Amino acid sequence: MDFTFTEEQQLFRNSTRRFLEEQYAFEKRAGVLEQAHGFLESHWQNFAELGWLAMPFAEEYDGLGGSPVETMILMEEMGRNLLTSPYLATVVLGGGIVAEAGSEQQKSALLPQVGSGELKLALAFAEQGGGYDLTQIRLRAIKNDSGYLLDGTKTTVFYSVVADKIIVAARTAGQAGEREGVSLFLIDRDAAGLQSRDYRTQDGGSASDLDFKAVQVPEEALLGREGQGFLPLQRVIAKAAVALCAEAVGVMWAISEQSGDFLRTREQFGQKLGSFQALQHRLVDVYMKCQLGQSLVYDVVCALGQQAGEPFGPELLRKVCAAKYQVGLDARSVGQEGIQFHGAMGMMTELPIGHYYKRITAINSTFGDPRFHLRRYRELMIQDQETVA
Amino acid sequence: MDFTFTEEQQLFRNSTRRFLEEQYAFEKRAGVLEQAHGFLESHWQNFAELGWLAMPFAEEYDGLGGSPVETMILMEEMGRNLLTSPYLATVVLGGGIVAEAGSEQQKSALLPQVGSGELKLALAFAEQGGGYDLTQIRLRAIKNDSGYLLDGTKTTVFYSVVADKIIVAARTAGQAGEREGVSLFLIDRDAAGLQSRDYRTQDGGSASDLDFKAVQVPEEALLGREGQGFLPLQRVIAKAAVALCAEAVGVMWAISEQSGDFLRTREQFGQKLGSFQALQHRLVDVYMKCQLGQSLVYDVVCALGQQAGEPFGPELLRKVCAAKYQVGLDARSVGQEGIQFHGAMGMMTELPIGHYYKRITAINSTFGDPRFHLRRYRELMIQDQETVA
Amino acid sequence: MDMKFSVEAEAFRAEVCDFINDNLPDDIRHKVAQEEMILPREMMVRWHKILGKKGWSCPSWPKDQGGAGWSDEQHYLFEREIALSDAPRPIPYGVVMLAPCLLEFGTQAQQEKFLPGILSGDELWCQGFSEPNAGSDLASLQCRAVAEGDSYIINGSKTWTSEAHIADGMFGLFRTDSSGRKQQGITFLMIDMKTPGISVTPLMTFEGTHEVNQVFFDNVRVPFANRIGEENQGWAIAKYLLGLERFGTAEVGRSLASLGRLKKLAAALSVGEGCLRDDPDFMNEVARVEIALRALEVTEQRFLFGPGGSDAMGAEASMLKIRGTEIQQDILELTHQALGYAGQRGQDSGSVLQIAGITPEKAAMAHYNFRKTSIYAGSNEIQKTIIAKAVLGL
Amino acid sequence: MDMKFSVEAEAFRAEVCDFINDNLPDDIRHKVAQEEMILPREMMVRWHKILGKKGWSCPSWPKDQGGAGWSDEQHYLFEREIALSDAPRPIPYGVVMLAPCLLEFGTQAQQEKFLPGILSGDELWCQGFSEPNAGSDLASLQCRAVAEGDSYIINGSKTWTSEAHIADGMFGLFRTDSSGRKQQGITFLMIDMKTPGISVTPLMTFEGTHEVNQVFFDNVRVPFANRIGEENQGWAIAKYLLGLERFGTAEVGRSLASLGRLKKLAAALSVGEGCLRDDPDFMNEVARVEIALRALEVTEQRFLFGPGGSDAMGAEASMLKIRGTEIQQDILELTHQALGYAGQRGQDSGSVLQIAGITPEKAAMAHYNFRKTSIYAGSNEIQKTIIAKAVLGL
Repeated sequence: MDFTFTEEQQLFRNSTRRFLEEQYAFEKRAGVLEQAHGFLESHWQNFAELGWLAMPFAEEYDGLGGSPVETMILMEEMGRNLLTSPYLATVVLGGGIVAEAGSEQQKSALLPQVGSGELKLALAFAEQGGGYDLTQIRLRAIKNDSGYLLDGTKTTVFYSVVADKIIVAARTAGQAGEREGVSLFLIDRDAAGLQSRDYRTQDGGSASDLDFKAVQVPEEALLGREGQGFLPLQRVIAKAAVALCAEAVGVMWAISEQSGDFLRTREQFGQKLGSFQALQHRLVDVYMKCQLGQSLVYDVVCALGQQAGEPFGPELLRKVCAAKYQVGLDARSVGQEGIQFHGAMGMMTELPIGHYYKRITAINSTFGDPRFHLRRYRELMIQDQETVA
Repeated sequence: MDFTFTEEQQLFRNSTRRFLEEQYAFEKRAGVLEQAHGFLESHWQNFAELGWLAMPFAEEYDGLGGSPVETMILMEEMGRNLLTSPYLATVVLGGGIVAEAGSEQQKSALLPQVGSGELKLALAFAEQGGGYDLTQIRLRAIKNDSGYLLDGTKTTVFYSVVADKIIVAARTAGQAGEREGVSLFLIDRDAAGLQSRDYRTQDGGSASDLDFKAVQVPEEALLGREGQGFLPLQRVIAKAAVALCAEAVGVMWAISEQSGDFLRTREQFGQKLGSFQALQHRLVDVYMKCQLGQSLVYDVVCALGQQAGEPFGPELLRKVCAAKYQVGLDARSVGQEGIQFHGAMGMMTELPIGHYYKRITAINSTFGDPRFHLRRYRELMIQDQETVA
Repeated sequence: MDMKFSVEAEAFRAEVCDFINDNLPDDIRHKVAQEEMILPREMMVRWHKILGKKGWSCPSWPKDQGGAGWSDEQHYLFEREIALSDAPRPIPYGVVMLAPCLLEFGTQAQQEKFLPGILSGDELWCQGFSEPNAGSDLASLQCRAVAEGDSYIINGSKTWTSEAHIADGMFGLFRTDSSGRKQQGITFLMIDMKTPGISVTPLMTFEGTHEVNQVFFDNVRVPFANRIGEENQGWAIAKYLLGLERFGTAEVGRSLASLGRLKKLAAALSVGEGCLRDDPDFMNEVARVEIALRALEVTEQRFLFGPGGSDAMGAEASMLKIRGTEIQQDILELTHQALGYAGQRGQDSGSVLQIAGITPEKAAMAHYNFRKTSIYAGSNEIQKTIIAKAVLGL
Repeated sequence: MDMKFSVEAEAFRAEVCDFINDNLPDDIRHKVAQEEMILPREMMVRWHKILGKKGWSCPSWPKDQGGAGWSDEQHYLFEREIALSDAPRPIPYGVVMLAPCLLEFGTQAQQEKFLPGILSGDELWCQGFSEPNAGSDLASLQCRAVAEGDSYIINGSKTWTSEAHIADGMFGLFRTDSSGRKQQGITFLMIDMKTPGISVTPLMTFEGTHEVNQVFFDNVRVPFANRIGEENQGWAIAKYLLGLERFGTAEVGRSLASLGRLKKLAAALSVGEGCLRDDPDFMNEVARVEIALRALEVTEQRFLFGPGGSDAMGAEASMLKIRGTEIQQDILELTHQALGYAGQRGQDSGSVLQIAGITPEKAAMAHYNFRKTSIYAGSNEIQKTIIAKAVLGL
């Protein structure tokens, strides 16, 4: 049992934090968000140089072979500094699903480009009316002589607007609600018949709704095997959910620390706010939630590392749900407390606190909200007990 | 819209409170609970004289024709003073079901005796394994030449040990889970084949588990019409649930006030406990819960009065669930806070606080706990919306 | 005890309902139904004038000043129906706050000068109370007014001033003496916002709404005639003003309207083969908040119509504010949560998506914007301390 | 980062498991599984002696004094397996509290006189800290010890003294000087409970358990030889003692065992055609507390085995106590709730009903009894204030 980072991990954290604090200090954030897609395109190459983009990929694809611990470190630092970027979309989701589902050839062709920063990806999985259920895929891919013909819609495709290629989860067989018959396709963003409605998101990022009208793709566009896309999709979304939990923990720590600073310095009624016991105890609650959330993220991240390569068993999926539920719930309350601690200042756009809260809200409505994950945890827990009995 | 009590109601509250404060001061309670069934038999006649026992019954049965408001007043005062007695069992449940379901003859024979204190009743409805669902009745009553033959068990029959007669909800047709086929029987407590295992309850009261082994009852034992017992049962349990909510509100106010007294006088670290802001704000939460609980009880009590004689519609049942859910939940947290405010003293049997908490816990596990009532409320709410749509 | 309204009251309610249905413009109703708390000036004034024609724009005023002369029940039912129907809130600062102060403490001349503009809706006011270092602790305010000739010269600033950017006048508290207790030496002044030396800087809330401002005063001259009450006696007026809000702090009607929208949304939102209403975990939350709201509603009615009537209500009113804002926040947050991915759409996403009349990006804005309600008008912490001291004697 | 234990540690864990399985008497296991925190003396001693034969009764002591010489991981795993298996808690006052003080501050003679009885389990101790007016504010204690000849004469009382009715000795804090700061003038003494002038009055908790007592001192003579440390220097020893509890305050193992019972109960409890486990609302609660418990478990492990090891843990430990007691209370309350009507059965109802090994009246007792855990050993409010000051700098 060991909770220390390796020296390399410590160095990675330090370089990440230094870069973010210098380049993404909060004072600069509003300016960055004014860019077309809320993101400084010129920084993508910096991300590559810092090793962020190649970190999770195997060395045979020019990756750095980082473990889930490195992703956790990176996401937590991004959370602390409220970085808005296509990192999750391109590396964790896009690169992740290529690594999970792609053929040797596809991986060799794509992952080095992702790692070097040349290629940006997006993953189109959610559909309007599907809730957070990954089996709710209605977009159809019908096999024909030229490959596949795609028809349907996708919603909230993060950063597809800056992506070169989009991976689409489509149904080649079966019905919405079934795991079988889901296939993954790699398509160009400017494919004929693909219409995109791009918009900015509440947290300053970008997303798109995609409309596939008879989009013809060649057979080679299939990522992995036909009809076998669900398991890789589930794995990638689980990993991405864990990455968001790590980001949320970074956000929570930042709120806790900034609230502490505020309460220690701000005066009201001739006393420091921090001398009021009711606020003291509430900040302690916030602090405890940070610690507990950190623990659940460590728990699932270690389990992810141990299960590398193996199919995700129910025990691991439960840890994902536990983290996404508890961290989501606690981050929400930490965000609300953070605003309240800051009083009217907490509502102002000049302070980070409200922007942290918006990011927490977005995290909670991505890959399943706390309610969704508590239900899934409950179902897995009962299944487990029934299996044992 | 009028929230004032009539002069008679005010007088009734005063006389009730005076009697309880004199005769049931907390210092005397331990002695009373040492009695065989936790109750001073000699006081039953006082209860009759105070008008408690005849209050809810119609004047034609020598009752006082009191409205649900009078029952609320009485139960709230009983809660404040932690009275442990067969009042609920005999008057609200036993007398209540006779009034709801009985024939004219049965009502004329029984209710005056209940009101005068000559007759004590109990209502046997719950069965082990039935949860809080009133349709879960398995005890069978099979018609034969001599009347009915009863076989089965009942659990947690409040104060059946002191009752002269017991009203039993039995199944003359259908299956557990169905509303149809439930019949009510009035039987003597010493009927042949009826075995009783009596025990004291956590809150100082008494209850019994009853075992019916081929208990033969005459046809006249049937209370009301065969197979039509469910609706009266549901109505009486709903009214009794409201009565318990009123009692719980009395308990909550008492805890709130006693906690206030404690915090205002007790010193720690050289200050009054009540000067610590964290405790101040928590006592405010307790106070608000008392007020809100009081409101929900008023809400359902007024609705009960307005719907007298009519079948209970879904709107009224929702108000019952709302009160039993919210008051139960809040009383629980008020009780826990009350203990915590009192520190180690709060754990001592010499103080009322722990005994209030035990009563709250018993109330919450009678006629459905907060979870049960939230579920029922939710179901009724959705039904209502579907009906409108 | 009887929780039904009288036949007369029900007839009045029906009259109010009919009037709103017949007269509330759709564009205004739609904006209010999107939970926009502060409307464009034009809409506020338009609705105010519609009500004015009926004599209902300033109902709580004395009848001879243009008020409606209603009973408590009528006031209650009017505000409730207004809220339930998604009609705009009354114009807060002039009608609800300044006018009663003028009527209580103002001179005849002041009343004659200022009340007609408020009544007609042609003059809007804002409230200059909070300062950068005087929020909850209002008495710490430092913005100075120094007497010179027949006027005060004001220097300093006020902040978090709602609607200062659309107001014609500001009433507020200014420091005229620093020598005694901080509650002393505060003077209540009315200021024409066009006076030279006033500048208004927008303060944007984090979700991107412009409601509040910082107002800077650089040698702003305010005639003595614009002072209400005596110099250094402004604190008493402020306390009177802050005690005015008996009705409506619980915002029960608004919350009922919002909750109704949430329930419709849950029925309309497809999830797989069914809809969100099939999700018992979500509907438990809806049930929970509906019960909480009912408890608050009856509590408000008890406080207003219980023994002693609304006059008996003291610090208890603080609990209506606490629970009212908590419940509003709860409903609007649940609404946003219900929308899932769609709730992430930003303000400029083009409003192409509407579900059961809810525009996701507006639902997000409302969720964020309403976080202010537990902070403004005396934070909920301040309200708890008020109850602890005044009601519980701690 | 790796959350697996080493192969050696796992082997040790297996050894502990096997030992407990082979040696824990059924009657004791059953009593602990009923959530009885304080066992009859005979059971405590019997189990202590069983462990003692293996050299595990006082594992945290130095090896040459009878300790086990384990690593942090071994201590952790031992306590965890003990708890998971429903083996009794270690004898708290002698083994865990007094002995370390004797080893740190006691003389050679004191160690030789008192340690053997603690090690063997033949002498039980109780702790005389709290007084009627000194609970959370321990330094306010007033029970006086006045020097006379070669002894102190003690007058006054101690209260909420756990196990005083079964103890052979009491260690405690007594007031020897009232002139300075209240933390000064406190002396740490060991008292033979058979000394004339001591009387022990049971204090019953509200659910009817006799665990604590009030202990009265009427001219009780305690020889100087029974003083640990110098006169008036007892506060430092008390602080050392209160800082000892690093392991186990979170009670994760016990809560895991209780949670396991709750889950079995939910599966065994019939409700209509199914069982309680079919009720998603109830199972949401179980899931919620299971997740909370896992978060606490990992947090404890991080604090113990993170950078710096357990020595790096300071006021953070307070959070283990807060969350640990909250979660225990939560599980035991849910267990009681699950039982429904059956949970109303009183202590003397004859124990005829058992469901999945749970006796309803014991479940009720446990629910009530464990309300004490958020009060004792420094109430959770005190713990929060410790974190606020020491960790958050408020």
